Amino acid sequence: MPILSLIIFAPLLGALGIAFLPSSRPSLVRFAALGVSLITFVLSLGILLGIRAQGGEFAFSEQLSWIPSFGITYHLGVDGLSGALVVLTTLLSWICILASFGPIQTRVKEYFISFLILETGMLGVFLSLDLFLFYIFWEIVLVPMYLIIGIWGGADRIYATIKFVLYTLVGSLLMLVAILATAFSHQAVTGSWTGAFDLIALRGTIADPTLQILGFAAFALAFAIKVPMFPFHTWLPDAHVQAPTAGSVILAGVLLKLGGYGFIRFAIPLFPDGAHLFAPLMIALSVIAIIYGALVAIVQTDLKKLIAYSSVSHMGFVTLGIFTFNQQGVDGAILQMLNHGLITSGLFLLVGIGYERTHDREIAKMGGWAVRTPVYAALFGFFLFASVGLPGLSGFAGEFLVLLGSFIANPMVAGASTFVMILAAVYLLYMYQRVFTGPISPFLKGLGSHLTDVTPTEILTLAPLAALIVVFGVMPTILTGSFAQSVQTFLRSAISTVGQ
Amino acid sequence: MSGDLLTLAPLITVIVGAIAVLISDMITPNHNHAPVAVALAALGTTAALLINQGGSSASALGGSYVAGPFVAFLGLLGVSIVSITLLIAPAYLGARKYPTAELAATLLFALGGAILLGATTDLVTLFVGLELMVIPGYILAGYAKRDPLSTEGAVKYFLLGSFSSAILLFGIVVLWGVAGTASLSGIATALASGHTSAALAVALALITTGSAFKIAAVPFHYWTPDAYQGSPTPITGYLSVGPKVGAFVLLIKLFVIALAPLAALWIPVMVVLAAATMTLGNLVALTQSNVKRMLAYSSIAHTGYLMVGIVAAGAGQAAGIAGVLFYTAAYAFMNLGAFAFLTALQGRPGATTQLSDLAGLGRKHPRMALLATIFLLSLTGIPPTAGFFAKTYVILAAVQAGGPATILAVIAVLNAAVAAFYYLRVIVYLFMRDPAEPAVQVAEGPMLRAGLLLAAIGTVALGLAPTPIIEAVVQALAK
Amino acid sequence: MTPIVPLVGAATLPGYAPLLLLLPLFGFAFTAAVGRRLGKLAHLVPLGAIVVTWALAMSLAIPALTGGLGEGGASMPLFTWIASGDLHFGLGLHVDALTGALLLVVTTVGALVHLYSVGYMSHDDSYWRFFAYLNLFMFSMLLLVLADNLLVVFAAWELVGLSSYLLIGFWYTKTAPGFAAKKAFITNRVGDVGFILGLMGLVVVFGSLDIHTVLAGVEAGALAGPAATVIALLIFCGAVGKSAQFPLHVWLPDAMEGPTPVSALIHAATMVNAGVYLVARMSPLFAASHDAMLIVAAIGIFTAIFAASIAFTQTDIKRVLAFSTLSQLGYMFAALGVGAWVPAIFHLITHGFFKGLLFLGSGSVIHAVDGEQEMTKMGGLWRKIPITYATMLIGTVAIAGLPPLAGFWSKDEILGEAFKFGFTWVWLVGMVVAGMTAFYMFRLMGLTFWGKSRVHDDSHVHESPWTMTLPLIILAVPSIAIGAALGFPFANGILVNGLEPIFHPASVLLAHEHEAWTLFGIDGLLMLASVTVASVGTVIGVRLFRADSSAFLGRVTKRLQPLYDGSRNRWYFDDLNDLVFVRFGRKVANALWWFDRRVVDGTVNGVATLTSSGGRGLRQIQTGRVQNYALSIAFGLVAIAAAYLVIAG
Amino acid sequence: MPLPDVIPFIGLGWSDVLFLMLSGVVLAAAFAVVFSRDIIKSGLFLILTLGALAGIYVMLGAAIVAGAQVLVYIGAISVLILFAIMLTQTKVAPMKLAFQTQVAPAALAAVLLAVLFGLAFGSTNWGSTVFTDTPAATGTAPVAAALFGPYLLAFEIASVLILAAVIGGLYLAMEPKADEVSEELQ
Amino acid sequence: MSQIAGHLEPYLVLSGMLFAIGSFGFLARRNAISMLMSIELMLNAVNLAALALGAFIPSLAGQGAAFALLIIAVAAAEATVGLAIVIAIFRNRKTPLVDEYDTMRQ
Repeated sequence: MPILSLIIFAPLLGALGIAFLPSSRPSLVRFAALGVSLITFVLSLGILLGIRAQGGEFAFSEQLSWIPSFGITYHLGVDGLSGALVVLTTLLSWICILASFGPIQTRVKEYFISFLILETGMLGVFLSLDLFLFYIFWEIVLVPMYLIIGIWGGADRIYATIKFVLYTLVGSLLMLVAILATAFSHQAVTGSWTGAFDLIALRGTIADPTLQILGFAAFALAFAIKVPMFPFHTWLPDAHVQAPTAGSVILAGVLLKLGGYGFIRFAIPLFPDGAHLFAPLMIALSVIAIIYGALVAIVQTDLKKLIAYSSVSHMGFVTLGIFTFNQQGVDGAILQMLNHGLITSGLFLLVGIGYERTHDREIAKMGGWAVRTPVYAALFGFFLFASVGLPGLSGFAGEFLVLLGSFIANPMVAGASTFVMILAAVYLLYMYQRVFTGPISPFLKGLGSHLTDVTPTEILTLAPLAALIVVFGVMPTILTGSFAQSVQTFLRSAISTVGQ
Repeated sequence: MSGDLLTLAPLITVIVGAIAVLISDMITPNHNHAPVAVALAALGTTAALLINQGGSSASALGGSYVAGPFVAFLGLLGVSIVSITLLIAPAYLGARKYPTAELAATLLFALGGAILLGATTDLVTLFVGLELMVIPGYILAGYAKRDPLSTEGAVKYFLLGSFSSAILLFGIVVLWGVAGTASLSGIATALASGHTSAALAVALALITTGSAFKIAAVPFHYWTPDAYQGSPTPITGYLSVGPKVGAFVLLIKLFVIALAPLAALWIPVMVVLAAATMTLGNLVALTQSNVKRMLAYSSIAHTGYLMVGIVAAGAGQAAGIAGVLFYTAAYAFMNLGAFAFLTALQGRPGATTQLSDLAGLGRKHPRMALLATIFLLSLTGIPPTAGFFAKTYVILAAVQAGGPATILAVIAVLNAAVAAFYYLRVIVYLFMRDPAEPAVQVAEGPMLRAGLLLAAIGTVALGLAPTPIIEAVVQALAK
Repeated sequence: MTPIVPLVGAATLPGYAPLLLLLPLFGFAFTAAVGRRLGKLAHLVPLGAIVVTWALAMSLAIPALTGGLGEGGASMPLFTWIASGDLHFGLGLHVDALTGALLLVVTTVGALVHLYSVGYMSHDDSYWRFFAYLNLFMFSMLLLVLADNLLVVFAAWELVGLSSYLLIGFWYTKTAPGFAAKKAFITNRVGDVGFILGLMGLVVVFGSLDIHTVLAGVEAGALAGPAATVIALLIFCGAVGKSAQFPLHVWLPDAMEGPTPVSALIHAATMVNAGVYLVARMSPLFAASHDAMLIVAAIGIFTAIFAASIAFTQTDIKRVLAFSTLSQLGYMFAALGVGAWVPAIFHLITHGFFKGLLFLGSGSVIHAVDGEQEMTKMGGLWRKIPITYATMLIGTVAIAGLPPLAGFWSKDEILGEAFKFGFTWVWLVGMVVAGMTAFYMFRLMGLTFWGKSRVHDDSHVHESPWTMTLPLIILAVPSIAIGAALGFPFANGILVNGLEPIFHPASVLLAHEHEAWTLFGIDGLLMLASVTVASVGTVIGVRLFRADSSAFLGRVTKRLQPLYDGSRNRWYFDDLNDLVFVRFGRKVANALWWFDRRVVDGTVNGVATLTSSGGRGLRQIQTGRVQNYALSIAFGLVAIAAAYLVIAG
Repeated sequence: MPLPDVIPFIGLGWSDVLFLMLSGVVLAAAFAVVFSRDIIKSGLFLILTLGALAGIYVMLGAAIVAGAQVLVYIGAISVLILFAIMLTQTKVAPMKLAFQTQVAPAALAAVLLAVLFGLAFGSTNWGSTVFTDTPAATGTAPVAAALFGPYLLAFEIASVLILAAVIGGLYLAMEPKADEVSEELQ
Repeated sequence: MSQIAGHLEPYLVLSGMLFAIGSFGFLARRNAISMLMSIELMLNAVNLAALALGAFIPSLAGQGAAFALLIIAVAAAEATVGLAIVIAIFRNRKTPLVDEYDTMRQ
């Protein structure tokens, strides 16, 4: 039974179904979408359990001939790494859909359709083992996101969404050229197109040094823009600020991870030599991103922008860890991806919840919020400290392992990056103090009874995240264990430099 | 002889069909649908005959006409182009009191020219076929004869067109003389020595210029924006794909087959032209506020992408031609679709095609907007649409060819990113702006809907399951 | 998850040991969840949890101190927390004499503060929240002292920081606490950066952070030279932050914005000692680097005199106590720095009790004069609140170091050892500080209790309820007796015998040889000296503040105006920080923000603008005139022909 | 007595003289076509050019083409052109209106082309494949052979082409019917 | 015996000249019909070249004439359409001067 295809296309089928529902009954649409995403979530949990049982590097593999004349196949497979990310995706998807019940009141049907298509795209990226297939899903993700930001976004949404799409497109198109070049070089070497686009067949076979360098450069650009790495990050704050809450959540929670995943799954295993050549640069950029993002976050005046820049800083840890090429670094990077997915999503949800009441995100206008809505303030505090990297919450393990990995690679790098521990505390606590503590601000006072505390639904969206943050904070070994094998494979492919 | 007739059957059917259309119009004048119906019948027959020929290749008239998969592919493509045009045109022309009979007849003649172009094996017939395909274009451009813009476009198109025809013809004649034969393959063998006299060089220059004009490559592109903008929208749709496909067949015949020995000479020039073409097309399209004119410039950009395939083919990559053929098919459907959409917007005489007219269409006419989105995404090259595979195919060929072709490929993808901006901007207007007042009234009607649907199906099918076409293309070249 | 091998030869802890952590944790979770609904009964569960914890802790601490658990103490592995490749960081418990000493202070003072808070916080409407936080703190603190893995210690380190943040900022509707809490957390983070980097260094060297593995490695000499110094100092950074040593001391005085019980528990008796505990725990590591030891001693003794000099002139009763805490912690670090490990821990214990007492006392005073903290608005309170007065007096005498109260024993040992180990400068400064301590403490007593009342309306000044006075009375007992109980007979007391084995490796590394303790020898003299200094300070203090002698004080201050201002303004250190870090840092951040928008994003938008303007430019060549078009065709033809002729040659 | 095949004094063959005269006429008339202010005149000069060319065709042994030239071009096209001139001449275009503003660059382009062709065709060595004597006066037979041999299809299609052109031309040139509203700019 | 008329080059050069003159007329004249005439000149130049080559190159014997006839036919067709278009636009614009047909630009 092609369970992976089922998972990927379940949301799409759901979207098709919803297309036939009457727009006049939004609540019906909402619950249909929620149902679809929940089913997908359950299915994905199913595979997560199945991965261990199935042997081999990739479980539940499916491979069908698709464009035989170029050896392009429909090849899916899941391992610990992609499994974890898939579940993160499906989880955040239903959370986002639930969180959109309130905020999205216009063109409800179109919204949920785009959202489900988006989910299909993201799942496809994580599960594809064929470069061509991967690229297609990679691009598909753009379209619904483009619409979600552009239609349901804020005042300056059009600038933001076009910037987002064009920026991503530039990178990915060059990646397409690299993919084709890779495939052709394979064909030229082996004399047949068979497996020319197949990740598993290609790994460790690309000997041409120029291709190693240029290919990696092209892939890396695409992924660096997605992550985003400094200096390709400026689309992120705009996109986050303009996107609707769920958009920001999925953007921070999953889309950024596509970049990190791309590095681990494709860029480095395919082009180890190129990767090693560029590693110093990538590490330098990561360190810059870590410190720079945090420093810039300090002076942000918009809650979403602040969290956006904190994402730049946090994702810096991901790339830093990946390019240490050692167990700790990579383990940490993956942990960081998942945890950032949980924590930052939570923060964006919370900002959205606040926005629902205040219709404003200007930090300066806030103050003493906790007086009115203690529970909200407490939840915010929880996610905030998770983001600060408090041990016992999930943020810590990832950051520590990345730092440890980089320390093993080069203590100076670790030394520099560790300072973000201070900066993170500075910008987050400074923000929290200005927004939640002290006497209540006139603006919030002015809202009077509109400034209600969180509703049960909203708690329902946050609770799973909070729970996981605690669980993974106390027992990160659950995760590290689940993707240990993937990391091993990655490290092996990362060091195996062909032609030497 | 009967075998010859059978081989020539599609061509004959088309021409007979054209005449039949005129006769039917004489029988039932002022009836807009009869001619279209007759034409569609003729097209159906042609399609059947072409499919029947698709399997094996047969030659007629002492080998001056070779039917086979290649012709079948082109013929069917042409048939679908003409059919879609015929389906969408009446809504527009009817509203403006223009007849459809002449349109149908002219289109059929042009289709005949295209088929001949694909099937011929010698320079002379090639030229005549080209003219048969092009001259109807002048007529069509001026089809709205009471509309100053249409006639202006027609004049520009005609004057420049015949100017370039003369240039091309001069080149052909000199080449014919230098090679001492009219047969394309003969020319290739004659030039195999690779020695180039001055006369040959000049002939090559004349031919390059002439054919570069026909495909609207920079700096020979000027006629396109004006002719496209002036022509009645559905006809613009046809002009932007039909003659272009034909022109690229011309390029394949002349450069890839006949002038292959001189590839070292013309590839550098092609590379420069291609780069200039796609860049200029995209950059200027960025600045257009009239969607019709924007699409005109974008068609120039697409010419550039197609030339990438020609360059790769010249460098000896079969995938180059295959890429060009696939691209033409994809481009035909998506661009016709886009123009069909504009046609629908111009149900009322005088309705313009400014971006602002599209604002908020997504709310008023979601289905129409959705179709438009599909075409635009395909033009942008977003998977899984035809446009994506088309681009990928030519880029793959270029990458294979290596050298300057690869650089061209990179330029092409960067251009695609630029192009994304203006295509997506249309989507912005469709969905992200508030509806324009007064709202555009969208033309309805089964034929229009059928045309749109046909284009959409083509665009999506080539995207979701490109394999059959790719196989067909690859087979078409295996001869 | 591979289980961690317990230390060879170490006994296993009794099965209930984890309860030490679980009870407070449960107390926190329960109260956080439902406390809000329990109203004034919210304290029951947390208080109960802590009392039981105290009992359990005692049942471990006493045998630990008296060698009941054997040399290496007892351990209990729980589970692997973080694992990556062959690196495993496990959570396990370990109890030995050192832990015991800490357990003694932490749980005892903890329990009493809980009890005290029942009264002190009774009027606060988020009563429940306070107790939840307190339990969270107790959990974190116990984890800190019980953990057998440095990474877990670090985790607890951060968690105590969190609870301290929450408790300092408890009254969040006021502005000041928010600032103070943030300041505390961030300042601590500065130290923690060093700490975690040090830990990474240890991982690289030993491939583990299991305390015993690390220490065993150090003892085996696997780490020495500059590496040792660097790692030791990095870890010391953590201690400096948590124990508020110079230059990271700035957060502690502000932390007094928190409710007084918090100040007593966290910022006097327990959390601030964590740094001392850490250095003591890692004694071999520090002993392995002479330079590191020197720096520890220097920073310690400097903080001692620095803080004391500030305490002279402060008028907020809690601030005085805060600075005296800094000063006393300075003593402890000085002791550690000179290698006087046992005295350091000894002072930690005694100080924990009497400083806890003093803070709770001050709380009781503040409670009495409804919220007033300025000593200038007090005075003559001894009649109104006798119990508070008596107990605080005991505390003062104890901290002043007058025999036979607790402070005397520990402080004297520190100074004595410092002298005997040849750190005369430490000893000298220490003596001075001892005098100063006595002086400013009696100044505090004088301004608060003696002389005539300056309370604007002292009609309803009242003694606190029993829940508050009882802890005072209970704490008075150890303040008087614990010194003798643990420290007598000299150099051979329970504590010495208990802790000696733990610090033996470090002492070996330092090559300290212990000659017998001689009452009628050097030790006696040193003792005499310190007692004398303390007494002098006391006498002056009492003399000046017994009766009102403000006129004289005024003259003195006028003569020493700059010094006075400097001390009063904490030697302008906070202003310096504000300038360097806050203002300058903000400038840097703003500059980068500008860079981000103008340069980085500017480039992106610039490319876009360039493209579109290019388009507008090219657009112009479409003139609409057919013959211009034809002309370009003609010239194009010529150009192409030329190109061909050139290429063809 | 037969004429000497080389003219005395100038040493050119009769055919040479004839060729030079004809080509002189062709070029001169062609210049007149493109330069004469009065469009009617240029129309007439066009006819002259075509006539002279017909002569050269005869020299090249293509009498049949010359015939076609006279019939189709001079007989049909030119007349058509003159007819069109009549139709479209509102006023006799004053001379300054005859030429484009871009006449100078146009001249440059034309000269460049002329030079290009001159050099290219002059310099090219056509090798031994070429008759070196006066072209054989080929009759109509080979022409027919070619037209109904390899170029049969082209020939047929040419007729179709003309049919298409006529239909289109009719449509475009026809006066709009009364009921057909003329519409505003697009 | 003839030095000029007996060689291919003079004919080709003549046709080149004629072509150049025609193109000048096309580029320089403002009147649509003049341009049309220029095109006819160019096509005739081509015709000349075709005949010359046909006459002088053995392998093309006889084909030149055929080619030329076809070209004439094509030219006729072009002229027909062209004149019709000119008439049509004259009806709209009331002027044959092409440089006034510049409503559509940029």
